[in-house]
Amino acid sequence: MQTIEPDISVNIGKLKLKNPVLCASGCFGYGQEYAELVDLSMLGGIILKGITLKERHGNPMPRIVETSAGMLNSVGLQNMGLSRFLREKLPLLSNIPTNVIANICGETPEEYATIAKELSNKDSIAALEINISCPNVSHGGMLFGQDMMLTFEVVNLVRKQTSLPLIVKLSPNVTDIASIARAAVDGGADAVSLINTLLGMAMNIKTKKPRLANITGGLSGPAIKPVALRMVWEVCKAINVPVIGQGGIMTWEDSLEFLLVGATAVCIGTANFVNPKASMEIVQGIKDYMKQHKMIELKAIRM
Amino acid sequence: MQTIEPDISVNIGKLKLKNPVLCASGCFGYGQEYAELVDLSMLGGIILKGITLKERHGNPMPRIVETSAGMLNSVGLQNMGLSRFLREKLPLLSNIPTNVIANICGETPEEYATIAKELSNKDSIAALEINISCPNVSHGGMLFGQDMMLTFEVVNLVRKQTSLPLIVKLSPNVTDIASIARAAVDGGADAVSLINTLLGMAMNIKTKKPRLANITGGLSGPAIKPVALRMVWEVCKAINVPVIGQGGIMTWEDSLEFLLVGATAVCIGTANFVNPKASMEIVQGIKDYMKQHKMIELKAIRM
Amino acid sequence: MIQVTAKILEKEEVAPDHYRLALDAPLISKDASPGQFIHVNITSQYMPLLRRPFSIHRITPFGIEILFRIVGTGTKLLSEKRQGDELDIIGPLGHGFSIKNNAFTAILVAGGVGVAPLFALAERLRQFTEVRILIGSKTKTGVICLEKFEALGIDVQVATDDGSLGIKGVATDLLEDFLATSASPQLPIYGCGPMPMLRILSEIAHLYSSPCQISLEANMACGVGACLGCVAKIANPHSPSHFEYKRVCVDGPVFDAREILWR
Amino acid sequence: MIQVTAKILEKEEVAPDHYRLALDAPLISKDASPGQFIHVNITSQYMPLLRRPFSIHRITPFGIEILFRIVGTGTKLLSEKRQGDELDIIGPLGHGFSIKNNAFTAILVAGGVGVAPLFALAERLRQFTEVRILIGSKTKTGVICLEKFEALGIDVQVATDDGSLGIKGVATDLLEDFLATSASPQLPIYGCGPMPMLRILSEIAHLYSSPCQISLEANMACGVGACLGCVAKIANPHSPSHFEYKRVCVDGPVFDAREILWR
Ligand SMILES: Cc1cc2nc3c(=O)[nH]c(=O)nc-3n(C[C@H](O)[C@H](O)[C@H](O)COP(=O)(O)OP(=O)(O)OC[C@H]3O[C@@H](n4cnc5c(N)ncnc54)[C@H](O)[C@@H]3O)c2cc1C
Ligand SMILES: Cc1cc2nc3c(=O)[nH]c(=O)nc-3n(C[C@H](O)[C@H](O)[C@H](O)COP(=O)(O)OP(=O)(O)OC[C@H]3O[C@@H](n4cnc5c(N)ncnc54)[C@H](O)[C@@H]3O)c2cc1C
Ligand SMILES: Cc1cc2nc3c(=O)[nH]c(=O)nc-3n(C[C@H](O)[C@H](O)[C@H](O)COP(=O)(O)O)c2cc1C
Ligand SMILES: Cc1cc2nc3c(=O)[nH]c(=O)nc-3n(C[C@H](O)[C@H](O)[C@H](O)COP(=O)(O)O)c2cc1C
Ligand code: FES
Ligand code: FES
Repeated sequence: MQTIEPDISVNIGKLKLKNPVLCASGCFGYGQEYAELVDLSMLGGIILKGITLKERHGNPMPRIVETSAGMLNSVGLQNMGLSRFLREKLPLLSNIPTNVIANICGETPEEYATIAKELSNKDSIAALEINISCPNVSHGGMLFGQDMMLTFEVVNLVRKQTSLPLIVKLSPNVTDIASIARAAVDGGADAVSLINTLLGMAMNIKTKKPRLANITGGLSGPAIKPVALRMVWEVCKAINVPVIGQGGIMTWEDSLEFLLVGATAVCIGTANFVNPKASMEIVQGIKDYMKQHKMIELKAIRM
Repeated sequence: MQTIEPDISVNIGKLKLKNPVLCASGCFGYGQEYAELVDLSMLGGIILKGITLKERHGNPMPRIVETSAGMLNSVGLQNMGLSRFLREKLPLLSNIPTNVIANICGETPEEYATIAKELSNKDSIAALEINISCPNVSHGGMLFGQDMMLTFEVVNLVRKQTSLPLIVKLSPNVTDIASIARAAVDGGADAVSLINTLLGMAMNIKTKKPRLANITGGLSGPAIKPVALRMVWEVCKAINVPVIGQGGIMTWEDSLEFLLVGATAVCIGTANFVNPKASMEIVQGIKDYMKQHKMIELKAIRM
Repeated sequence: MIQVTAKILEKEEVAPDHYRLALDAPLISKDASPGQFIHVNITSQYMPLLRRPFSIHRITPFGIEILFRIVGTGTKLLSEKRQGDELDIIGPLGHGFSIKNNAFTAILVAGGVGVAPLFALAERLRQFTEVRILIGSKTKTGVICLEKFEALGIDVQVATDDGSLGIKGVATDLLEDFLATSASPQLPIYGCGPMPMLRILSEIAHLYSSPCQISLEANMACGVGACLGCVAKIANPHSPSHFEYKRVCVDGPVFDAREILWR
Repeated sequence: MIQVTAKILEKEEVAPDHYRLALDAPLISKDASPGQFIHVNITSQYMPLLRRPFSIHRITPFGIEILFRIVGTGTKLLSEKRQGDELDIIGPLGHGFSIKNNAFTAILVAGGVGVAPLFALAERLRQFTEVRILIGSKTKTGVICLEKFEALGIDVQVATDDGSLGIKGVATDLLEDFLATSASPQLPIYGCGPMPMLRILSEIAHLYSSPCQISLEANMACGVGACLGCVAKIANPHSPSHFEYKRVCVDGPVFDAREILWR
């Protein structure tokens, strides 16, 4: 019997991905870092490390600490800032044989809008992901993504600056993620992605000091998968735009759990560190699963 | 050299615990279940399984599923209800050679108050812990503990019914745990305890169904420790009443992390399932640590 | 019920993916009875986090034996332990088989690794009654302990899904055949195996009015009745809803088949 | 840089809690240079979750060797691997020692298991220059590879905190003595060891105007420059703040000692 090659392409707004597997922001650098280990052309896309308007040194060391089946990071958005990005990194992106999505972060809605505008007419950038887990300096450090109004405001302002597909990356550190997702969609999001890291902390009992120089950091990895999956499920029920699921996905089986509850695509973050081949193996795993179950379209996976 | 036996007693309101180690609600039954394996007299206290006004069958099976370094449960507060508790369990509690704290849960503030009142003049009950991670039936299923006003309201009503030390057990599924803790203190809490479980979910990719019959459940165990510790730290900074820390404590080293960030006592939950001796080992571990560092009072541990 | 560190005295691969471990645990064996189980801590690494329950397969003066099949991470790791390694175990746990000394032939019905507790039961029952065991399995390699039962002088019948050993069919087919042709009524039945098999078993027992005890499985956390994670739906005429959830770990794992509500 | 599954060809306990593993990885060794490292996946159980970095201790045509000390869960699990087991490794990674062919004696300074990368370096350097190594350790049992360096014809001096071997003191004491009495100026120094030692080493090198390269450690996640988790504070006159955070895994682990901002 002949097996038909399943079609696993998906659409995120007007962006078509050849498969639903993306590498997550902050976990895959600017793509080149992994180019010797990963066949980038096999991926649905990659999401770049977060870009801010001004250069950021990031936090002091230590920035990383392991926890049970997870890790905390407090990189502090270290990046070269928008203008150096445009000069030094953008030219290299055209060599990347898959969709490149920029991830942006600002201290004010206007900063987001400025970055979005600048990145919007660049051939090598296929979509924008806006990270709303950033403190709003004018609101006493509350994250944009912890408030419906702030979320709406920043998304709405960015929306006016760009015709690129707009993905809003939600913070999980909230009481009701579905209402934040709705605010993002109302603001003009073409898709939402979640979850970003859970805020966590670890202490060193020998030194009596926090293990991270920044005291708190973001928890990622298998430990958070149950929380991520629950939130993705809640958001999929609440909105009608594509949802990109992430949080602790290590294997194709994990990714299937997210697709089952309604995610259109998945992001691979921490797994890259553990096994750089993870994203490729997940693409292959999804294909094999579909062949085995004689599915020809990805949405046949849903529960 | 003679070593002085350190004093590790702590006060939770007017309740004095001989040491800061409690067994957590829902993880230690009514004490008897573990009596053959654990020397209950070694513990600071035990917190009983949650009691509701009416009997509850709880959720269908499966109720438990393992996740990476954690577990999800959806017991659904199965319990015999207040009146059977008073008849069948209360008489047995006087044999328990440590402080017994009752954990109560209601569907309305009035239910909490009724249970609190009934339990308040019973010799064998040393304190009340009110679990506000329960859906408020008259508010569309939002948890009491997800809203400052509801938290204040229920704590305040219970406070009027009891002179027992009142511990309010906070839900971590919120944007700002410190503000909920403040509301609990304003309502009259003598102490707060946190964290209850994080809401999570897991899918079975073979059956395409959720692994828990109830779809979602509460995540506990080592996986959640970083989130728990961060929240305990935030709450300790925000309020001036004792904080009882919990979430993923498996060893005395874990418990020390919570004491370091300001917790007055700790609760041992999931660890009991893995190692019933965990709570005793933690008491011993804290004592040994203090002796080794020549500390005579528990508060010397703080960072 | 005690928590002890028990040395692995013997390890045997009894069939592909099936292992038997003999554990040095005299303090557990002295109180153990057939149908009870032990709760085993497999690793201190939190992966898997929880203990794993295993039926007591044999009770000896020196300790107990367990027999298990590899189905996931925990059983895989357990199969990698070696003779001389130590295991942190709790036991004996649970409510085992009620053994009444009556003259009737006892019929044991096992599905796959469900033979595990039935061996300890058979060793006990044969002291005063005739025992027969009906073993069902997918295929011949999954039929375990056959010779061991025969060595006890117990009559063994086998059914396999593919007919590679014994009749082609399932263990409950053997039971129906036997009961249909048996002269003596109401033979006591003891069963252990997958839920669908146990359900059919209960129906057959009901049909022939045979007393039937079955050992259930459930995901467990504490194993001692504290967490309420492992319940089964049990008939309770006194409850307004006519049922209650009982704990498999302490109220079971062995239940009277008539009590169980299958939906 | 490649990801391969490498068989453990040899395993040796070189001292209490110190192990050497020889790995079958010709594709890594052919590109490897002293000071680089490999990133090792220790378990597939997510505990510990992340890979562990280990310096390349020896480069042979067949593969590479690592030398490590047990300090926690990961290194403990690694020490339990056996000859013939396979490890998922990535390498060679990082920016190693810059080796300039000059006539001066090279001075290697090792603290504890810091000897690990210095052995590969010594093997390379001795092809064209005289090499001396100064090894510091808490106590005699922590002084490792002594005979191996001597077998290469390398002059070894030892300092221990407790004086149980060599002088009582630290490796940088040996360095100061040597530089103070040495006729030749600006001898190139290569160091690896704990941060406080490296800091003193840098100061001494600065005092004697010796070029000094040191290998830093940092908690790592990716090991390939993608996560920005492993940075060191490096002087950058072009930056308004006069510093930048550089990645230990790709911009290092070997840095010019003058570049490092120690606070
Ligand atoms: C009272 C009792 C006695 C038992 N006695 C035995 C015995 O004597 N021999 C034996 O081989 N097994 C026995 N089991 C089952 C055994 O406990 C499970 O096979 C084991 O826990 C699986 O662990 P794992 O980590 O290998 O699998 P997991 O990775 O946890 O799961 C792998 C697969 O097995 C299924 N599974 C997990 N736990 C159970 C369970 N408790 N029951 C049924 N399916 C499960 C899962 O749904 C999953 O599909 C008993 C179970 C109970 C409750
Ligand atoms: C580039 C590089 C090369 C290295 N080469 C070697 C080598 O050749 N031989 C060798 O024995 N070790 C080497 N290390 C250190 C080694 O990676 C750590 O010892 C190891 O990761 C510890 O893992 P663990 O799980 O055993 O300890 P953990 O349980 O993670 O930690 C145990 C203790 O060790 C400390 N620790 C953890 N990681 C590091 C680290 N990277 N540096 C310093 N302290 C740490 C922790 O703070 C903790 O106190 C190197 C590190 C780097 C960055
Ligand atoms: C080291 C690190 C850096 C990250 N940096 C960013 C970032 O710059 N922007 C962003 O939106 N998310 C960032 N994230 C979050 C991830 O993209 C991802 O959402 C999260 O880690 C959960 O997925 P995981 O468990 O698969 O890693 C970062 C995560 C890690 C671990
Ligand atoms: C099976 C189970 C049942 C629980 N039941 C209750 C309960 O009835 N009332 C309550 O306040 N908390 C309950 N909890 C929450 C625990 O008391 C504890 O707060 C939580 O599990 C986090 O701690 P841990 O990670 O140490 O288990 C339950 C937890 C588990 C795992
Ligand atoms: S496993 Fe906890 S009650 Fe049965
Ligand atoms: S470890 Fe990721 S950048 Fe160095």
